[in-house]
Amino acid sequence: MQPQPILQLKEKLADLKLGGFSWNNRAVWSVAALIIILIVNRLISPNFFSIDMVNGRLIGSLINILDGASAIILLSIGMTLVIATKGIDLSVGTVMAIASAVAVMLINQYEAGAGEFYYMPGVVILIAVAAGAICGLWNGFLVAYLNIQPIIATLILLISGRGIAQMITQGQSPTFTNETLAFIGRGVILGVPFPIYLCLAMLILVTLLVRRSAIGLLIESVGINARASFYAGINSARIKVMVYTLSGICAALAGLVVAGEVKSADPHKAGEFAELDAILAVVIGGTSLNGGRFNLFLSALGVLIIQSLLTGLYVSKLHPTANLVVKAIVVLAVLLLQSDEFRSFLKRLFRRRA
Amino acid sequence: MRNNEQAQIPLIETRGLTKTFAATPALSEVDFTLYSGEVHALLGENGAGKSTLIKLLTGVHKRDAGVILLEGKEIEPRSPRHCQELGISAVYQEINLIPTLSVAENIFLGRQPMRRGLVDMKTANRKAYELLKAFDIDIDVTRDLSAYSIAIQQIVAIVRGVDLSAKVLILDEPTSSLDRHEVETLFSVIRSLKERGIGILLITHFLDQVYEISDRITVLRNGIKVGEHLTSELPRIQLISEMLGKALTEELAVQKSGISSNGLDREPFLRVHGFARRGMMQPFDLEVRKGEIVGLAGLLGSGRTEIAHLIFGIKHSEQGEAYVNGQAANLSSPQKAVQYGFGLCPEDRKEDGIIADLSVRANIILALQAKLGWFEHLTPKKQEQLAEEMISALRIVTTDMEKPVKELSGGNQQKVILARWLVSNPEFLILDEPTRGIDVGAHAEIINIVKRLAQEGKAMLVISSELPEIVDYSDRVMVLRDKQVIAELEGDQISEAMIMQTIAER
Amino acid sequence: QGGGEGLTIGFSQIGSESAWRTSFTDAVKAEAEARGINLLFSDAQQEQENQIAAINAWIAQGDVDAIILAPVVTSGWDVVLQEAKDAGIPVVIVDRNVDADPSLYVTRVSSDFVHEGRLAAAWLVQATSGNCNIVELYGTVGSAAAEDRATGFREVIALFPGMQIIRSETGNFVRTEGKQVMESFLSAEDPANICAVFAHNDDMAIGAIEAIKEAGLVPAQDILIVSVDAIPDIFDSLDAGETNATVELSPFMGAPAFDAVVATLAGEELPKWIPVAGSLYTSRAAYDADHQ
Amino acid sequence: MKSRAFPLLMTTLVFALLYLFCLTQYSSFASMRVVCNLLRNYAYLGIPAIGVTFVILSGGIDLSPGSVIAFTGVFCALMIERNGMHPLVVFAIILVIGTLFGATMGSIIHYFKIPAFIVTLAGLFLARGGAYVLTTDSISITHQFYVDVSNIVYVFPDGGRFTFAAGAFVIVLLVGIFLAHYTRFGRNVYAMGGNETGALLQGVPIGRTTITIYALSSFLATFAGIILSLSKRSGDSTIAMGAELDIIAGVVIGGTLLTGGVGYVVGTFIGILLPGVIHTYLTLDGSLTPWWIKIIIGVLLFGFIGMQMLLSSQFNPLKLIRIPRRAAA
Ligand SMILES: Nc1ncnc2c1ncn2[C@@H]1O[C@H](COP(=O)(O)OP(=O)(O)OP(=O)(O)O)[C@@H](O)[C@H]1O
Ligand SMILES: Nc1ncnc2c1ncn2[C@@H]1O[C@H](COP(=O)(O)OP(=O)(O)OP(=O)(O)O)[C@@H](O)[C@H]1O
Ligand SMILES: [Mg+2]
Ligand SMILES: [Mg+2]
Repeated sequence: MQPQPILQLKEKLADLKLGGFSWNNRAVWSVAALIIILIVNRLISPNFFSIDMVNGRLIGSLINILDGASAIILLSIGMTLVIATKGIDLSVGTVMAIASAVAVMLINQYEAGAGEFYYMPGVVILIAVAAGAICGLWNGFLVAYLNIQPIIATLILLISGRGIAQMITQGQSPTFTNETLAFIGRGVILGVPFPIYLCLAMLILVTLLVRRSAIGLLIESVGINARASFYAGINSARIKVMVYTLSGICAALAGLVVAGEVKSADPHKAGEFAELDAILAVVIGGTSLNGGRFNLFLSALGVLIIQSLLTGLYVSKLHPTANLVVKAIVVLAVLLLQSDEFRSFLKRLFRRRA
Repeated sequence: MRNNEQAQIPLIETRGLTKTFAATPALSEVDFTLYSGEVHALLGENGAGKSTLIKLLTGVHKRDAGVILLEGKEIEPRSPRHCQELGISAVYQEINLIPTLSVAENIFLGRQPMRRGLVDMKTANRKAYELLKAFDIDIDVTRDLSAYSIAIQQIVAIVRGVDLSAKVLILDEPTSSLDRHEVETLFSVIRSLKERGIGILLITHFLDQVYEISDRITVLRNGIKVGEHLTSELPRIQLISEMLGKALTEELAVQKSGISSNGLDREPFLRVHGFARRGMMQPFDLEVRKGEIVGLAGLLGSGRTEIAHLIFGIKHSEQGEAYVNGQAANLSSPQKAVQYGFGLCPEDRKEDGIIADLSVRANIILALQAKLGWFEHLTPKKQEQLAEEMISALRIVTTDMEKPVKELSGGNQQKVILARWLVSNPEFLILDEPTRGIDVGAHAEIINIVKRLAQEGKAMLVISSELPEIVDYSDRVMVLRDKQVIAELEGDQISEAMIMQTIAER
Repeated sequence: QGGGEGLTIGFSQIGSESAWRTSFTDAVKAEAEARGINLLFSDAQQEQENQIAAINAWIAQGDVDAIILAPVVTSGWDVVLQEAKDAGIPVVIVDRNVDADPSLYVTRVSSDFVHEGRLAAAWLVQATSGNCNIVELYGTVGSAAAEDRATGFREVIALFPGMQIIRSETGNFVRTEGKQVMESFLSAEDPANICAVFAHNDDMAIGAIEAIKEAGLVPAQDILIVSVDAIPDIFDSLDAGETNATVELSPFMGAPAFDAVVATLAGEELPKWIPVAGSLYTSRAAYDADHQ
Repeated sequence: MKSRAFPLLMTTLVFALLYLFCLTQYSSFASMRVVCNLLRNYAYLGIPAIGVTFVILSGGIDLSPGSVIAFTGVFCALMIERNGMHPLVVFAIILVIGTLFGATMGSIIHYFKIPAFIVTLAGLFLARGGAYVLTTDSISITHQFYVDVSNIVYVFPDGGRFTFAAGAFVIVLLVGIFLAHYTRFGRNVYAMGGNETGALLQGVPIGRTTITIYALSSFLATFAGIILSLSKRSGDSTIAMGAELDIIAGVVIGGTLLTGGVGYVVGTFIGILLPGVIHTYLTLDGSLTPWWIKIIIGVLLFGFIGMQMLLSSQFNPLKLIRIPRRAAA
């Protein structure tokens, strides 16, 4: 490892202040971790960085990483805000399954010739997103008004939501052919897959929403000290309901992306364990599970780190049984790299050696 | 006796003690000595570095440079635990106990009495009860600490510290929430510890108390030691100018101006009738006019904070009605109270006041922003401007406004909360112990601000354990006892003696 | 039809992790209904411990006549099967294998994952004359279906030096992951170098087909595709000429299982294994012909 | 009565009500058979849950127990069956490995200030992945010692089987209660969870306690892995998948606050058994489709927590009433 260029990079990045988006120490080390992983991937697979144009579509590992990360990035947006309020949302994976099940069941009615307006593709997408919003609203209600601990409140939906999704499709994994709905997951604009645009749009939109309004500040305030926020006249319940609802909406979009990708809804496995990756990414992105300061772009960076690692595993010739061990080691290494305490520990170690 | 002390090896000695936080030099090259059997007062403005010195002594922070000697031997304080083992116990400025443990467990944390290898809570409870009894506090020690008021918590912390002290007892603003009676009890305890040869390091902003109890004084300013004196040889005026680095000017001195009797004929801004809550507060009536300062006086636990909470909607009143400007008002939550133009500076600034990880700027504009709602966003520029104004108006000591508020000294945190409410431009301000932990200079400033606000036509409700303060600025004083308003004093009736007498009457 | 009317039978199912398993559950339920059997259904959500708990609960309540168990893993059944036996409740194993002492259960009605892997490999050997670079879409690591299919497949190709697995990565039996893994294979490897895909289930194969199409290649021609399960969707792909072959994993194990229960309650001796036919199909017509 | 114990009392009460309801539906709930089944079948969750209770009380979290259980099972099976070692030796080795594993996680959490959630998530990946790497085979253990131990059982007159696993669960529970309430370590754990800075300033050895807590948690998870391997006489890398959520849910349902500092070890006992009772009920009912089973488990969980809230002081009905009022405004 050569700390020199990274430190310089750090100084350069520190100069950049992109509207509320300040590069802290952590961000620099996250970028460093991503770059290292990408370089390792390049060493494993010589054409890792190559990108080709096939049938008007860019093809290559880097595009695969972005495309593959999109669902989790969407989840991480909502998850970041939830975690910033000192909450957690375990139900995002099942909300993905519910939204995709709703969308596919409705769109198949449309394909079968049903003429009512609520079977129109555009409306179907809205309904699916609304389903996600309702799930989020429910979580928010349990957390904010019934005072149920977030992990348990969302665990309820984690368990029963899977059942609801399965009930909607009657246990089947229905496929569909509608191209409008499929576009969300596999459309291409200017060679780039549509989910990447969707992620960017959501990242920017939500960042604007929270930073150009007071919402971001109020979220952080509630997350850091709910009592003092209450004393300052903040309606923390409403803030919480909002973030869980937004998380539900993001999860629904992620569900549509996943469904569109393979033109089918899988109520059994869609989004399974996705909540863990989303949480992991948020934490790698520097948002504390104890609530407080957050940065959506850094969370997305966290997702890219995880996805690059996964893609690296895909292109490596390692047997899949080793995947988890590699993942554990890399995740730990990334976190240690970000830890000030660990770096000064290393420094002391080297000084003693020298 | 004094010569005796000089000849002795100091109990604690520091040489060249230095500490810098990020870019803030908090302490530079401080030499300090504490002898056994003395009470040594450490004085200085808010942010002078007093708490930092203590945290270096007890191993909470690592010092950058300097040596610490205990009884002539160099020590390396690793952690508060390590220091306790060395015989140094400390009561820190912010009550740093465990709210979810019982009172007794807090007192005996880490040194619980054991019986046959088991923690013996029965004995712990009995002993804790007795220790508190010595302070005239008769409470259920098996209840959670958080069930009790900040004052009780402070006494619990002191009791723990006193019981732990083997050689050195450090008290960082122990009396900030205590009323006169508790302070006297504490001082008698300190005197007996002194006789046992224990060295006591005391930090306080109450100069009366300094002269009452201390033997020697060390003054810090901006992290530098500016003086060390025998208390008996240091005139008060000189002490103040040493602390502030300038003479206490007229402007800063508390104006003994006669209170404007102007308010009394005006329409009441707030009228509360029959508010009450079971187990918390007996029914009470309250009127506050614009431009009027109403003081709440009473002993610890008499229900002053409860009144503030009921009016501000933190606790829901179970009965009665409220009128703001003559209109029926719903005061069921702080959000609503804020919309009516209320503001509250809570007594527990750490739990109820500051948002520790947010910047000074964010903390200052928070209440205004909450009042404006989600989408009426204060632009960064506007925020900076407001924060700037407040920082200079209240003389908040901070390197810059983006510093997390938790890194400010205790007194400056208190000012930030006051600033938060001033920025929101309230019509009615409730201040619960607003001068807690505030230095002499700032103390006067805050009292002047209170008065100025009243003159600007704001309605004020002020709670303070310092009677002279209450007497000084109040137009009316409500006296409480046992969760009940027992008297209302006006005009000439307002005097310390009268208040004390009212409280004592049975 | 079939018999068993009035019996109460507990059915401990692995879970509901796929559409295939739902069909399986539905088939068993439909069969029970048709026969007038009172079926107690228990969903173990992929946990062996839940299955053991369910069997224990049935033994404790004491009013089931027999138990049908679709075991989530192969080992660790001796103790609970012994308890069922002591309680006089016969147990029929379905779907997967157990390695318990055969005297502890009546019989097992199951397909054979290893055999499925072998069938897929055999077809591929034939189609490529024993020369092929294969990429493998592995199922969930550790699951019996994935491990055994991998084993069977390797057993066969090991006999042909021209056949080798050049890449193997898990897609967790899921379409999207199958697609993502295939995308990575295609960018890491020269596509011309990939001769065939062996997917541990049809869902991953369908995902892989998408990836192949996106990469501008023609599935089933440029790259051969063989997978396991025979779910309805894969036949659509076969019709469209986008995949080559699938190995059937029959969800119709209910009838033989109930037959076994009825027979054993009538005192008959049964063979310890009643295999459920699974064969390889390259067209819908062939499949339909077999399932009249 | 101490007010702190009130939520626990309510949890117990609601649990008792639920159990009574089950009893009216199925006679076997009145027998020791069901009681013993609950104890022995959920021992593998209950034992690590006691350890996780300490972790959560201290304000941390541990996601790794499920994987540690699986790793332990696979390790035992491999060492005994393929390497021919004696079970007791293997147990000693794996307990040391497990404890060190936990101590390492605790050290990383403490010294490098990395959030426990993530460190133990990495622990989850590592232990599960380690099990896969050891072997993905499902291995039966035939060693005579295993057969002997799995036959240790007290049979109640009505056929209830109180096995060694049930016994281990009860013993660990009692030791857990003792540790939590009657040792300085236990009180330090509560103090840390209540206010970590405060605990530090009052002289609680934060580092040592943190490391001990995670070591204890992993030790108990390893112990549970041994118990599970003994009671099934097998090792498999896929078992106890997702157990971490069952365990955390059990701890929290039992009244322990995830923010730390508040809770009871006994509560965890109830929290772990609650899903067991629900599953038993649904198994005996047996008429539901898989999706209805999931939905109903969720609904019952919600009902249980709702009742708990309603009956204990944590619930503030005023907050609820305010919603319509706001809507009207
Ligand atoms: N953890 C910290 N990080 C950064 N700066 C700090 C930290 N703690 C204290 N400081 C800074 O060090 C200086 C001295 O603070 P200290 O708390 O010692 O003041 P003090 O004399 O105790 O004041 P007060 O009377 O208000 O309590 C202040 O400027 C403060 O902002
Ligand atoms: N001397 C005491 N003995 C027993 N209990 C007390 C005593 N003082 C206070 N308490 C307890 O503390 C609780 C909170 O008191 P609270 O702080 O609200 O009163 P207060 O009038 O605002 O006093 P202060 O503002 O000085 O703390 C009371 O409900 C009471 O139970
Ligand atoms: Mg201080
Ligand atoms: Mg008070």
